[in-house]
Amino acid sequence: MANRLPLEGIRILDMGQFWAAPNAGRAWADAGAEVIKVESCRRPDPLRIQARKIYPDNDPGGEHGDHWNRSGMVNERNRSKLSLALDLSHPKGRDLFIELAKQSDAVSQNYSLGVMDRLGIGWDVLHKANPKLVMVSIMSQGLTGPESSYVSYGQNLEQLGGISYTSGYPDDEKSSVGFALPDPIGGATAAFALIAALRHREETGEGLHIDLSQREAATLIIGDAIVEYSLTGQVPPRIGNHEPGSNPSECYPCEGEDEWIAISISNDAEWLRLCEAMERVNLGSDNRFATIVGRMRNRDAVDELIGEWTARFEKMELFKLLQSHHITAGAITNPRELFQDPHLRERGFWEQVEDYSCGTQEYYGRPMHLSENPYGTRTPTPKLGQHNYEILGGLLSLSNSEIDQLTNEGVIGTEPILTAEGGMARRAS
Amino acid sequence: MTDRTTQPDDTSGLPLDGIRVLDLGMFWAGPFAGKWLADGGAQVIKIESGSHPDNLRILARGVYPNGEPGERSWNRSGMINERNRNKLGITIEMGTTEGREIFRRLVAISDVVIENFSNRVMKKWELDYDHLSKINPEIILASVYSQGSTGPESGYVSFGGTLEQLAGITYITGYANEMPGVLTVQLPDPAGGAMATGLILSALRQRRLTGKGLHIDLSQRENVVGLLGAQVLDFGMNERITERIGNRDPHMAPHGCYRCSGEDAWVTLAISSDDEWAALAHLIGQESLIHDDRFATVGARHRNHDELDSIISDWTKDRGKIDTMHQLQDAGIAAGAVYTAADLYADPHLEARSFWEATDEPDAGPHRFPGRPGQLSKTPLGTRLPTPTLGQHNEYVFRELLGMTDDEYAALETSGLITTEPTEAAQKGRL
Amino acid sequence: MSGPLDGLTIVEGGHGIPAAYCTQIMGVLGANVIKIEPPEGDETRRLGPFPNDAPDRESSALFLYLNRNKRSVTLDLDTPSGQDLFRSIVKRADAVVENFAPGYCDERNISYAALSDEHDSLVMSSITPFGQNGPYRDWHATEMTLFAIGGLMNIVGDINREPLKFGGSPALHVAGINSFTATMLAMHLAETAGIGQHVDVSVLEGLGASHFQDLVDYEYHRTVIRRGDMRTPIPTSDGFISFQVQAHVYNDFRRLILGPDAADDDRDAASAIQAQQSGEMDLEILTWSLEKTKLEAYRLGQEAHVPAAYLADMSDIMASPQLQAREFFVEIEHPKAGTLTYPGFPAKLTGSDCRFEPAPLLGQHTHEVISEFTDLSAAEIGELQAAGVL
Amino acid sequence: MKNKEQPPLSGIRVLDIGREIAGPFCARLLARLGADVIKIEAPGRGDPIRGRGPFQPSAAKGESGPMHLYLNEGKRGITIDLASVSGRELFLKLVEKSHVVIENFEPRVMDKLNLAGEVLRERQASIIVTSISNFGNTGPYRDYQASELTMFSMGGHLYRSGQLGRPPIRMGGAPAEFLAALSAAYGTMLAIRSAEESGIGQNVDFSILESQVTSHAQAMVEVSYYGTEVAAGNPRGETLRGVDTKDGMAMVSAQEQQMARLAALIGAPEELGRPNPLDPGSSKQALDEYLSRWAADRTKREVYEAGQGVHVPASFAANAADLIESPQYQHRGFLQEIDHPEAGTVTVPGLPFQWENAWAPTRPAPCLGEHNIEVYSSLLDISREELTQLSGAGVI
Repeated sequence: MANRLPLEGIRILDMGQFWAAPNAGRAWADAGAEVIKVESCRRPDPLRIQARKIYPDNDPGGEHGDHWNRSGMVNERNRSKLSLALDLSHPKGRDLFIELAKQSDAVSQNYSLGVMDRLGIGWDVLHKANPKLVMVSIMSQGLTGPESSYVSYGQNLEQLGGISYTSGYPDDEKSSVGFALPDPIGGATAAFALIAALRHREETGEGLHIDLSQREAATLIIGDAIVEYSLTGQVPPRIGNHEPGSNPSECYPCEGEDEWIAISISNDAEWLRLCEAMERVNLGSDNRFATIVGRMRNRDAVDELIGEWTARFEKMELFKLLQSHHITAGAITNPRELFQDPHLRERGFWEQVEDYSCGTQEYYGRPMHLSENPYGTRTPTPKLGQHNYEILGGLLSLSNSEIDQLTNEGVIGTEPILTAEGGMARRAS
Repeated sequence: MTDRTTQPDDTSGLPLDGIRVLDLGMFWAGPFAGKWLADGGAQVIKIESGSHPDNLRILARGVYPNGEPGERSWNRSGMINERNRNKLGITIEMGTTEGREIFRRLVAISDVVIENFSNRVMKKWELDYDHLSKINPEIILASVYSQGSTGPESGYVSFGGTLEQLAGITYITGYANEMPGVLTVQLPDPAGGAMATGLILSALRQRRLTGKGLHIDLSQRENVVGLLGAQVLDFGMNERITERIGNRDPHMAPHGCYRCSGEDAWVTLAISSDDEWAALAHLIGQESLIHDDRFATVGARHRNHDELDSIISDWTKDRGKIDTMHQLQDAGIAAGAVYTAADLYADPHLEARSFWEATDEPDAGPHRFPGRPGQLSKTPLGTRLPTPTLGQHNEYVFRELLGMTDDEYAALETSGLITTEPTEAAQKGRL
Repeated sequence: MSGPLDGLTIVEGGHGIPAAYCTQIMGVLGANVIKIEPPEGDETRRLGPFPNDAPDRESSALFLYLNRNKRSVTLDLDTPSGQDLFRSIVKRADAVVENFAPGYCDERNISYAALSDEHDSLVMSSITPFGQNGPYRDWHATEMTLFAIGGLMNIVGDINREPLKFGGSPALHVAGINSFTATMLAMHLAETAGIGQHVDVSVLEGLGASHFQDLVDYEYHRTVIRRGDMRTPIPTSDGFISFQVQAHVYNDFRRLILGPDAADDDRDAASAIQAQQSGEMDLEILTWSLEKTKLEAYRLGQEAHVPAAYLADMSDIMASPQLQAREFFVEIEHPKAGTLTYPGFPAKLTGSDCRFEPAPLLGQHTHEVISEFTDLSAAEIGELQAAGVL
Repeated sequence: MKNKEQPPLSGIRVLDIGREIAGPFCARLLARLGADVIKIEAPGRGDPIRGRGPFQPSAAKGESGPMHLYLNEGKRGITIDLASVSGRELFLKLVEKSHVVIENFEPRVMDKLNLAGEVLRERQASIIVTSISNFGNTGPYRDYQASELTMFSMGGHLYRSGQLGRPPIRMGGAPAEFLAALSAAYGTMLAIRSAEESGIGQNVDFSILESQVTSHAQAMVEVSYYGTEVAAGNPRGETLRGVDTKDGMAMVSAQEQQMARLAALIGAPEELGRPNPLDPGSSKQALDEYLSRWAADRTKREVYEAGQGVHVPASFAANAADLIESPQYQHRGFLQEIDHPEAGTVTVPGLPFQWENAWAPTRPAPCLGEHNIEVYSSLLDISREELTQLSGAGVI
C-alpha cells in the first residue's frame, strides 16, 4: 500500500510550455500521476523548436533527424510524462480534448491570458464538461486585475515582484542580476497548490480553478520587506551579501581567476574558530574584532585580513577546511562543478536516463526523498505525439483507423509543422 | 566630629568612621541595627539604665556561661553579648528630666538615634522626631516599630514570634492539611534590624543631598509581609489563600526533608529538573526509576510525591545526614543537612570563611559568635570590641564626649542617673 | 526629592530572589535599577503563581513583585559582544548587585577586578548561597536547604516529626535585605571617599547570624536546642490566636482570661508561666476565646498589654485595619498582568516618597538603555539583536 | 462531505519545530491553506528569527520583527524544551494528535533528541516528518554548516553575478530557503496524501542545495549535453539591462519581433525597429540610446505601462512601497492587513494563488508561548497546576 505512489490514479492534462508549468507537470508525473503533455504539431512546446535549443553535442540531427525530440530543455523537464500532439485549433482536436478532460482530474496550463478561451477550452467549458475537474492556470500576474494581460519574462517578474530592488551591491541599483527564479518558484507553487486543491475536491466533490500569479510567487521571497515597510514606513535598504546578525558575511577571493568563497560568521565563537582556522589565534583577543560591534566598525580591515588568507587556497579545499572548523562557508560553484560534486553524486541526485532520441543522458533528480514512496523518473521525456494512439485508443477507445484518420487530417501528429511561431514570446515563460 | 584620642577603638578607614549613633534599642531588632552600624565603623553608644537595662540582660530564663548567672549576671547574659559587639555602653535614667537633658546633649553631637520602643515612649519623653530635630536638624531618628507610628494597632506590643503570626508566615508554615502550629524562629527581628540599617544608610545619603535629618518610621510587620510578595499577589490574582504544604514546593519535586540515622537527624533535598532527578536516581541506585512513568516527568513526580518520599527515605534512613548531604551535593543536587547549633559551630565551610568571631567579655569570658552576612573586600568588618558591660563607657562618653567636669560626673553617679548595675526592681524580673 | 537613592544607578545581574529583592528595595527608594537578563529571561519569570494559573513570562507574581521599578535589558553574557556591553553599562553605573554562581563573572571577564579596573568607586555586591570561597562555594541550594544548613529548620516543627521549612521563601528575601544593607555600607564609603569595593554576601551566613538563642545556648553551655512538642495556637470562633505571656504581664493575662477581679498568682512568674504553657489554664482560655473572633481576642489581649497575635492568612493580611490605615498596599498597573495589589514599602521616610512602577517586560528597555549607556547606532543594536546578543 | 467553506487543509494538524526561515515558511504555507499549525519553540529564547529587526525602540523582545511576523502568521505558538525528558514526552503526546512534523534542524539533532521519524511513528504510525536541511540527511556534506548566502553560493547561480573585480553578489531576500520551503510543502502534501490513503507516515528528506540545483533554466542540461554550460568562461559583469527613469530603474526586454513596436513607442527611426541581420548588435545599441533618453523623463511606472501598452515586456524594479501600492496586488487582495497585539497593524503577503475559499482566515504570528494554555489544556488536557510545575522546571 505504502509504496503505491502518492498520485497514482490521478490523470493530469499538462498543457504547460517553456519552463515553470512543465516543471510542475514533471513533479506530478514523478509522484505517480498519469501526466499527458498536450502539445500540437502547430504549436509544440516552443522549447522543442525555438530559442535556447540545446542538442546533445550540439548536433540537432541525431540518427533520426527528429531534432524536436532532442532539445535538452524539453527532455530535462518532461520526464515521466506521456505525449499527445493534438491540434487544439481544430474543432475535432478541441472536442477530443474536452472528452479527455472528462476523464481527467486536472488540467495545467500557462498560456497567455485568454488563449484557452479562444481555443474554446476555457474554464467554463471544461468545468461544465467535468464538474470535478481541477484546473491550474500559471499566469504572469494572475487571471484578474488591471495588469493581468501584461507580458513578461522571468527577469521582468523578478523586478515586478520586488526581488531585483533588494538585489545587488548596496551602492549600485543596476548591479542586480537576473536569475529567472520566478519560474522554478512558480512551478513549485503550482505543484503543491494542485495537490491541496485535489484534496479539497475530494472532500467537497467540487472542481475548482487555481488562479496562480508568478509575480506574487516572486514576492514571497521578499515578503518580510513588505511587512517591514508596513511597520516602519521605510523601504528596507539593499544589503548586498550581508546577512542580518552575521559579521562578517561576504564573498572572499580564492586561488585562481575569479574564484570565490562565501563566509558568514554569525557569532563571536564562530569568529574565534575562524581565527583558529586562519592560525591567527591572537586576533581572537584583538579588541577591534572580538565583538560584533568591533567587526562592524572595522569591516574593511576584517575583509582584508580574511581575503588575503582565503586567496591562498583552492576554493573547495578551503570550503572543507572551514567546515572542519564548523565555520559557515560555501564555495561559489558553477554548474560544471555541481555536476561533479561528490556530495550530490553520493546522494544519487543525478539520474541517468535512456532518452528516446538522445541516448543516455544525465539529468538532475529532485530535491527530496520520500522514505516510503521512493519516486523518480519513470520514463524518459516522450517524443512529440509518442502516445497519440495509446491515449486516444485507450482513454477514448477510438479505433486505430479513426486515429489514422485524425492523423491524416492533421489533428494529431508526431512532427512539428514549423509555421505558427508568432506570439510565443508573449507567453509567460 | 569625634575626639579620637581616647576613643576605645580605632575605626579609621571603616565606612562609617565618624558617624555617631545613639542606640536606645532593646531586645533584638534595634540592637541588631546598632550592631550592623558598629561593625561598619560607626561609634554606637548603647544607652540603657539601671531601672531599664536591655531586657536581654535580665531574662526570666537567661543563658549564662556554663549555666551560671554568677555575679553581675546582667553582663553574662549570652543573648546580650551575642548582639551588641563593637558598641560603647552607657546608662542614663531616661525617665527623669535630668536624664533626658543629658540625652539631648548627646543628640546634639550625634548623627543617628535608634529606638524600638512602643510608639508611645519617645512621645512621652518628648524625644520624638519633632523634638529631636529642634535639638539637631541633621539628626536621623530610626524608629524600629512593631507596626509603625500610625494606625489602630501601632501601640501594640510584639515579639518576633507574634509578628510572624500577624504577617502571615506562621499560617503558611506547618504540616500539610493539618492545624497550624505556633512555630517561630523570630525572623522578623534580624530582618527588621537589617532593613533599619539599610534605611539609616539611605537616610545618611538623603541627608548629604538635602542637608536635613529625617525620621524613619519602620513597621516590622510590614517588613515581614514584604517577604511574602508572591503570596500577596496570588491573593489578588487568583483569590487564593496560600495554605500549608509542609516541605513541598509548587515547582520542585521531589522536595522534602528525610530522616537519617542518628537522633533527630535529617537531610533536605530539592530536585528542580529531569536531569537532577536522573542524578538522584543514579545516586540511590535506582536507575530503573529514571524512565518509570510514575517519576519520569515533572508532572508525574509531583503526582507521585508520596511514593518518592518513601523511596528516598529508604535510602537516607541508614545514612549520616552530613555524609548524605555531601554525596547529594557531589551529584549536583541541592541538599542540606538539618543543622543544629552544634553542627553550625563545627562546620568546616563556615570555619574556612572565618565566619565565627572571637570576643572576650569582661564578665563572661572568651566566646565565639556569628559574624555577618556581608564581607567587604577593602574594609573588612570584624569584632573590635566585646559587648559592653552595663554602663561600661559612662566615663568616656560623659567626660570625653560631653566634656563633664569631675564634679558634674560625680554628681551623676550619686544622683543615680547613671550606674553599672540594674536596680533591684529591674533584677526581680529575672527571678 | 523623590527618594534617598535618587541618582544612584544600580546594575543587577543573575537569577532568582536575593539580588532582585535587594535592588527592588533600592528602586523603591529612588535608585535607577537596570536589570540585565539573559535572552531567555530571569528564571523567576517561569515561577508561579500566575494570573488564572496561566504561565506567562510577563506575569509571574514573584517576578512582578521583585522587579518593579526596574528597566530590563537582555544581554547574552556568554558572548564577548555581550560582556563588552555589560562593561560599558557598568562603566557609567555606581554599583553592581549580582547573584550569579561563584566564578561566573571571572570566566566572563566581568569580575569585580575587571570592572573596577576602569571604575575606582564601583561597588559590586555578589550574593551567593555560600559565599565566594570555602569548600561549599559551588554547592547548589534552595530556600529549604539553606534554611536547614542555616540551623533554623532544626527548631521548626514537632520534635517527633520531620523539621519544617518556613512557608514561602522568607530566607532568600531576608538575604536580599542583608545585601541591601551591606551594599549601602559600601556605597557610603564609595560616595564619601571614592573608594569602591567588592561585597561578598552569603545567604547561609545571613541565616547563621539570625539565631535568637540556640547558638548562645550551645556556645555558653553546650546545650543543643531542638524544636519541642508543637504548640497549637488557641482557637477562636474564626481562626487562631496566641499569647506570648511574660513575667511582668502574667497577672494582667490572668485578669484578661479569668476576669478583672482575679487575684494575683503568688507563685514566682517563671514557674507560673511554665504551668500556663503546659496547659494549666487551657480550659479557661478556651471558654474565653471560642466566643470571640481572632481579631477581637487579639485586641483585648493587646489592650491588656499582653503580647497577643492572630494567625493571619492572606485574606486577613489584605483586610488588616492596621495595614490599611498605613496604606501599606499599593496598586500597580502592568501592561500584561493588569492592575494588581502589591505590598508597598515597610517604612516611611520624612522628606521623600516611595516609587512604584511596574516590572519591565523582557528586554523592554534594551534599546533605550543601550543607546543611553553606549555610543551604539540603531543599526548596530539591530545587528546585535539579530545575532541574539541583545 | 466537507462543505466547501472549509479551507483545503482543514483537519490537518502540523507541528512546526522549525526555526529561522525554511521550516517555518513551509509550515506557514500549510497554515494558510487551513492546517492547524502549532509552532513549537524553545522556552525563553524562542525561534532565533524573532531577533531579526528592525524593532520599535520599546518593543517587547522578539515579538515584532518583520521576518517573524511574516513567517509565523497563521500559527498557534507554544513552548517545549525538547531536550528534557518531560518536554520530549509532551511533544510525543502532541505527535499522537497530529499528522505532520516539520523541522529544519541540522540533521544530527533529531536523532540526538531521540525524535527521529521512526521513533515518532511508534506513537503515531501515520506521522509525517518533513526535514529540510542544507545538504540533506545523507552524504559527505550532511553536517556542514550553511546560511542563505553560502547555500546560494553553492547553488550554481552566484558565480555569474555581480561585477568583475568585485565579489559576486547574492540575490536579495532569501531565495534559497523560500524556494526550498515551497518545494518541501509539495513533498509534504504528497506524503499527507499517501498517509490518508495508507495510514502510513514517512520521512521527507529535503535538501536545500538540491533544490538550488534544480532551479536552473538550462545550465545543468547544457553541462550534461555539452560537458560545459554555454555561459562558461567569464560571464560576470552582465547585469540586468535596466534603464534609469525619473524615480528608479525600469527594464524593457524587447525581442526581435518586438523591436518595431518599441521603436515606434520611443520615437526611434523606423529602421532601428528592423535589426540588421548581419549586425543586430549595432541597431540594438542605437535603440537602447533612444530608450534611455525616452525613459529619463518618465516615471518607472510610466515606462512599464507604456511598454506593456504595445505588448513589449516592460517592468520596473518595484520596492516594498510600490508593491503595497500596486493596483494589481490591491485588486487581487494578495497583501492583507493583520492586527498584531505587539506590532499593531501589519501588511502580510498571502498565497500567490487563489480559488474560492482557498485561504484560511488567518491569525497574527503568535507571541512566545501565547497558546500554551489553549493547546496543553484543550488538546492534552493537562491541569493548570501541572502547567505551572512544567513552567517552573523550564519545560514550557
